Amino acid sequence: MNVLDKGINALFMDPEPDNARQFFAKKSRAMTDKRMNEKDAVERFIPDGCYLAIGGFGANRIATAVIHEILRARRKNLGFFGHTSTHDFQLLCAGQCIDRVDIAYIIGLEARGLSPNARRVMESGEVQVCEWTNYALAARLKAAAEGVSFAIVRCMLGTDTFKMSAARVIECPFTGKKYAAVPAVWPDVAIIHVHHADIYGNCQIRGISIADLELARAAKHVIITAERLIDNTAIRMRPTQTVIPFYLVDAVIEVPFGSYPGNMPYLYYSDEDHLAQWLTVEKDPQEFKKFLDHYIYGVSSFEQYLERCGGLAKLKQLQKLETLVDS
Amino acid sequence: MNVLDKGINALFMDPEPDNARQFFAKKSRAMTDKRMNEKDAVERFIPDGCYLAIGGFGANRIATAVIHEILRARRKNLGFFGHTSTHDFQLLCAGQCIDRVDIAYIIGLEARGLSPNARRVMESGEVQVCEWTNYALAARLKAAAEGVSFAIVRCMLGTDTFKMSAARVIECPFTGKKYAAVPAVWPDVAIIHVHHADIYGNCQIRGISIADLELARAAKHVIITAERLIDNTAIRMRPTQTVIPFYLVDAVIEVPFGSYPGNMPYLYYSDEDHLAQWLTVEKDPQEFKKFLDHYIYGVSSFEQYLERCGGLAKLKQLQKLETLVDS
Amino acid sequence: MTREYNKVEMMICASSRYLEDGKTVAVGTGAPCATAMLAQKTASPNLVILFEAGGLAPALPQMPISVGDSRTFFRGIMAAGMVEMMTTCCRGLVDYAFLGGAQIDKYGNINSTVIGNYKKPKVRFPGSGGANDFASFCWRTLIMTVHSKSRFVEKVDFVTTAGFLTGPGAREEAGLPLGTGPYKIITDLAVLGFDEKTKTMLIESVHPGVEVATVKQETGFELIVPDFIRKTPPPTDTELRILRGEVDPLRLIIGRS
Amino acid sequence: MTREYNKVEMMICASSRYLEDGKTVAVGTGAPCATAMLAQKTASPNLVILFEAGGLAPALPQMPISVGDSRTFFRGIMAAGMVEMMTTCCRGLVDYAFLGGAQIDKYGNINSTVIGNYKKPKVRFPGSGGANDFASFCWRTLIMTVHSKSRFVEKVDFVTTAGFLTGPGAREEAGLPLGTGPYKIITDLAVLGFDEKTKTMLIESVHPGVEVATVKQETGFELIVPDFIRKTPPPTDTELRILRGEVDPLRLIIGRS
Repeated sequence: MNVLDKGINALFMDPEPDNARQFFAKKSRAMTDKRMNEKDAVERFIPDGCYLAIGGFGANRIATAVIHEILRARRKNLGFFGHTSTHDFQLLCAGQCIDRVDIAYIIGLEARGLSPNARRVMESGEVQVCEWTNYALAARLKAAAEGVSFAIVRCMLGTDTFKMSAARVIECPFTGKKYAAVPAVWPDVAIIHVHHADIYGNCQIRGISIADLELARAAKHVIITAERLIDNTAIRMRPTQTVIPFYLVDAVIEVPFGSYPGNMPYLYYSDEDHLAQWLTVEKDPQEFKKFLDHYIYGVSSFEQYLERCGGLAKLKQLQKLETLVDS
Repeated sequence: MNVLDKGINALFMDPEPDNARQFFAKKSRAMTDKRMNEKDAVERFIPDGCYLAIGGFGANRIATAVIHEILRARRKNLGFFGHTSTHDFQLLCAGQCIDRVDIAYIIGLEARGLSPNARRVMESGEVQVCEWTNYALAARLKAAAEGVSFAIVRCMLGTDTFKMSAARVIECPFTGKKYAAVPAVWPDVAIIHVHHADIYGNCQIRGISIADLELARAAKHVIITAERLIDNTAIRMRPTQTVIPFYLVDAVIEVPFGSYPGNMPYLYYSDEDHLAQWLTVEKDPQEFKKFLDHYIYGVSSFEQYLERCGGLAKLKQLQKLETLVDS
Repeated sequence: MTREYNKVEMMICASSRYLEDGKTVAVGTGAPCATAMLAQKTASPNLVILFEAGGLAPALPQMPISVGDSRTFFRGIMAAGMVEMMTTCCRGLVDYAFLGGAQIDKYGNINSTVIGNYKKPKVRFPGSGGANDFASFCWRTLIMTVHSKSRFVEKVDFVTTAGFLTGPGAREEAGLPLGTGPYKIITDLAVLGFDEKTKTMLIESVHPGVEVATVKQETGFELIVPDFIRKTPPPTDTELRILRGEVDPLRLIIGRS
Repeated sequence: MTREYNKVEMMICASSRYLEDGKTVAVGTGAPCATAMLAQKTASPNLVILFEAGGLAPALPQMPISVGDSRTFFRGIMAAGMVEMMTTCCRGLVDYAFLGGAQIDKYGNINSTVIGNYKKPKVRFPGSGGANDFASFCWRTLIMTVHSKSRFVEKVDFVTTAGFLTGPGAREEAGLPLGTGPYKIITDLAVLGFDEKTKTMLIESVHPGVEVATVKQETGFELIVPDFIRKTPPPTDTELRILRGEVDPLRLIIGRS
């Protein structure tokens, strides 16, 4: 294969599909009860040094409970898949959990501004980086989900984003057209928050799916947090709505309000006050440490975190702010 | 690009994405009322010689009404995208409408047996052929839907199916792994039967989608037949269920029982008697001609065809045979 | 008691025992589908069945006539599409492909495209459909076919679907996923496997009442005949009762014998 | 009557006029989204807005805070995913990309990655997100940014997103889709376009009260100054009323001026 140009950064993960197949050959297809708590899920599926991806879109439909548990378990040297990662990335930076990151969008919280601490971490040089775009990263997951070692995209070409990536320029064997070939990525583990799941891991998502369907298929292990567990019969009555089938899933955790302080479509809007507080408190390392102790390290469960954030009164208020509700 | 091996058959369609983009640049994105009848749709979007693809899976969720109209309009020299085409292919052979076909599965009607007439046509040498597999054809649509000129697959390799295709073997720029590169195909027109559509062409499908989502995105023109038209408000209340957005669609036709004699999930099962009759009558050219005159050429509408097939009584019976119904 | 059963019933029952509980299988139309249903209703209730058109793990109420009809996702886990199903296979998540075929050679290559010359065929068949895909992607391919010299040939007229191609290393060299290939051929006479070294067909077991000589005679190429050849256990009462009563009460498949 | 308006209001109103009715636009967070909302509520009710996370053509009830929040598909036509949105752009179905940026050069290349050396950056920004994708795929890229010498630079520190790269033919040579590229840059001082031949930036119109000399002075590279430079029409009463009353009543965007 003629490679016309290549990005100079190092690839964090093996793009060899036959190695991934070897893993999936052994993964159980049994439809067993996969319920467990966040602690056990992190203990079993997120060891130090593994490569992690988080579903949703920054502060929308994110699996906050498991991320908090990663911090409490003091995980270190994680690799991270950073496609529009906002509050999730901010959390992992707060916990000093990561040492390498594939970047499309980090540090920022979109219209809310930039995270001072995440920025500090990324400017420190402590974290190894590789640049991509949101679509390039989605395409890398898609390639893995399709069981092949690369995908071709028409973005990145001609830019420094390409130069600082690990992509390669190839030509179409039919048209001679140039493409950026992006390598498949099979994350070691993905955490995805969904609306409904049964105890086996069959999942339904309402609204946009972002890159989560590709992610669930690419990841070697999948941890699901769900707003609500539903019966398998309910899944089987609406098979068109199943977007993640059970055999991809390793752990199922019921976490109502699990995307808090992020938005969960049809259920509750993001807590902008809490997210703004993060951006303020991060400016002062002393204050920030206290803040993290109070909200994350000093609590033993996600429920307790929700209590400290304002409990039911706050959650009811966020439900009211969600304009997207059922007809 | 090093091409290690290539299939010897000719490509029927141009895989150049920038040519397809030129077409799509000019395609209207206006949300206008696209209702018309089968006659007008065939007149406007299916000229002699164009390359046609049909949604569904052979005798499941097919757009029979438009196919009949193609026969009545005496369309000739059509190219055809033959991925598990059963009754639809049989119809086009009956009408002598096609002169070239990309093949994955033709002639057969699955467990029902083979079509004597379609077989005669394909053994006659009148039709130019190119071999593929079902996934290879789906991947060709997917590449087009993604706006690129090829996709890579791990099927076809090493076989005569590859030799008699227009695929090419290339190597992965990261792993050296071999792949069959399959060229994108942008059909001139696709006909897809769905459960619900609004007048603008926003569509919902219940149950399996086969390769129709890729097809709707790949085709330059899309004709939708729908069991039922629904209001745009209903689409907007359930945007998660929209699988084909309006800007892909050129024509919307409401055709209740539109997949008859095929199966329509949740609504009616296939008419096995009628399909068996086809296989019998095809053996005798004389009888076959009479049969076609009676059921297709001699009727002026799909309703009239349904009447001749047994009308409401027959349709009620097929509704009863459908085990998959709403809870 | 002597049980009465026909050849198709024998093939289906023998095949179904290879579909272990908790495994995944991609099936084609007809007998393979009936076999998977039988397996589910006997030893393998948690066998996950995939259909190429998008149906996943249905509670099959009746035999589908098409691998894309509504029965293939009746109370299923998921109703998806072809790309979903095929990529699931390509990712290495599907243990078995279960296919039929018109012609087969000693390397397990299957022809379902043409008999005779490709350009001027004596008989044109449907083509690959999803067979080539399944046999390329799934870990082990099971093939059910009637045993005769015209089907078991030295060289198939057209390799629609890859077996071991030209022998050891050929699949890998072609680029097919590592560690895949044909596993068992279940005919109305015998169960055939493959020799680890030569990748050519051998007799594993002969069905009740069948002589090894007959199997050799009905095969158009040299079969490996090991010293020890098992007898295929006949269909059990339970298997036959379920096959006839629940899987194929209309005898659409088993009536073809 | 003299209308009062601030710089952000001027930029948004001027930009919104480029978003024609019946066209498609892919928008980023913040001001671009507010602009598309304003266009919809004024001259372009049938403007189709796409969000990279999957939202399509919503009846935006309020400004989204995130391009992935639930407002982006409130009463939308479709709630899909990122691949769907990006491939729709790549297929050539999306007319406009509408972006912001930290630095821009005369060829319209955008930097949103780092200021300073890449390995030891003075400032690290979020990176491309979907900006590089949109600007690669969509037919015309609109960019809204504040006008200053530190932003309009001879050479951006990092080309995050492709403009015309190094000049005529460079996009095509790199493999980007033919016929695409930056279209207009809307700043708080002027609207800038590109010279057909050199693919470098020129002044198209200056905003009310702005001197051409000021635009040149605030630009860190040589701008093409045509003989005839139009005046950008100021925001109309209707535009301002809708922008302030319906699009951004909380002044999240327009309050930043």
